[in-house]
Amino acid sequence: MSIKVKYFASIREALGRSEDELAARPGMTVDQVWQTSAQIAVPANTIVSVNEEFSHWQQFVSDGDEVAFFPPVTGG
Amino acid sequence: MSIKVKYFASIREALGRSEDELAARPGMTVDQVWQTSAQIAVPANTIVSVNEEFSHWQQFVSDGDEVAFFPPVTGG
Amino acid sequence: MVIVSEKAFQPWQVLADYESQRAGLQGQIGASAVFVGTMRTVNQGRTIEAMTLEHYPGMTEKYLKLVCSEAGEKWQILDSFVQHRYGRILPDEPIVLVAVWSQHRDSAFKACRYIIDELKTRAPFWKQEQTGEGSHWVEKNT
Amino acid sequence: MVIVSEKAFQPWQVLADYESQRAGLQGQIGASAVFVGTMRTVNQGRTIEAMTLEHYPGMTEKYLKLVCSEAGEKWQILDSFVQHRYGRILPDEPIVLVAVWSQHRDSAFKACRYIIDELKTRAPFWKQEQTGEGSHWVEKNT
Repeated sequence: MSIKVKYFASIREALGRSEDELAARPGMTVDQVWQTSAQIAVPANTIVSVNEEFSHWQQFVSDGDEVAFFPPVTGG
Repeated sequence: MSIKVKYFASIREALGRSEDELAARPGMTVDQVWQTSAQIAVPANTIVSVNEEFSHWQQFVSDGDEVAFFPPVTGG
Repeated sequence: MVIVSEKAFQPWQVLADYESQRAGLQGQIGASAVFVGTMRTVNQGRTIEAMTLEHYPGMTEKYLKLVCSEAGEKWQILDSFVQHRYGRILPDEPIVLVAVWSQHRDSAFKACRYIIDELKTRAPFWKQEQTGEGSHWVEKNT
Repeated sequence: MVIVSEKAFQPWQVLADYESQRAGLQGQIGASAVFVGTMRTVNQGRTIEAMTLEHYPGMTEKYLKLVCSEAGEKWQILDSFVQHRYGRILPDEPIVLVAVWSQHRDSAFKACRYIIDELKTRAPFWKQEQTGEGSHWVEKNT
């Protein structure tokens, strides 16, 4: 079991990849997911989602979760 | 020279006609146009226009003017 | 542009045609706001079979144009279009179409809303509804 | 209904098709409010040649549906429709279409405005603009 990490738009470009796969640890937060997977400083205004819901950096994650990092949305 | 009087909607129906032609008198008001031409009590909420502009009962009218009487508008 | 016409119209077809014939706004339009008013079969508790819209030819067009130009003074818009029917109208048929094109959505929405709201109080149209019990004039706009 | 698609669409054709296939609202609709967002060639002073819209498949549809259902809780509406593109977009091409059908115009306008405003802050789309000097990500929505 693991955590799927997704990056979009300028964050995807900065990292040079769109996905990571991460071994889940008990009590792991979204912030720790970023530190473990992205391994660069968090770009200003980065938004996070867990399982396609807007979330926050202190949110705990579980096995099988999908965590995404992206800049403020600019659609419409 | 004369004044053209127009009636619309429920007022047209109440009078049984859609137009009158009236000899213009000096200093004649919209109110006097109604009294002379329609010859019934003014229906509640009647709106008046002079030359296709919203107007009022004390407005003076002149030769060649087109005066209209109608209920509140209900388009759209 | 303002059109007052007796024949039924299909608003989306009207807009497609109007936009395809319009020149000079290439690359400028960021927002289009459109309103369509349609005939319902129930109004104020009564079942309506048909409607007849009377109007004041000349004054109608004049006030529709005035309301559009007022919208253009109040908000930064690129173009506006109004089509309004008169005569006999059946359920589900469009009565009025208002469209506004602008750079940004706030002005498009506000100008479109302004035009339909003002039209409803200032453009000389009168609705007569036909029900199973005969005809009656609509006394107040909603 | 919510559609997220890569291919270009003609909003008036989409609405004509959607309405012609919809059943069950005969005689009920009195007001339709529609918004179309279109690609402009000038944005924040720069000339834009094309745009690429990235999105988060799955989450996008989820939030578009959520925003539409929120609009339906806040106002009395009969139906809503959203179509949004992703991928490469050229000037004057529609990016998003929002339509709301209701009995009365106030709820149609407010729900339509709510959906486009919320979509712009909560639906995960990102615009990258292409100019003569290369590409850049749009950092803030207007």
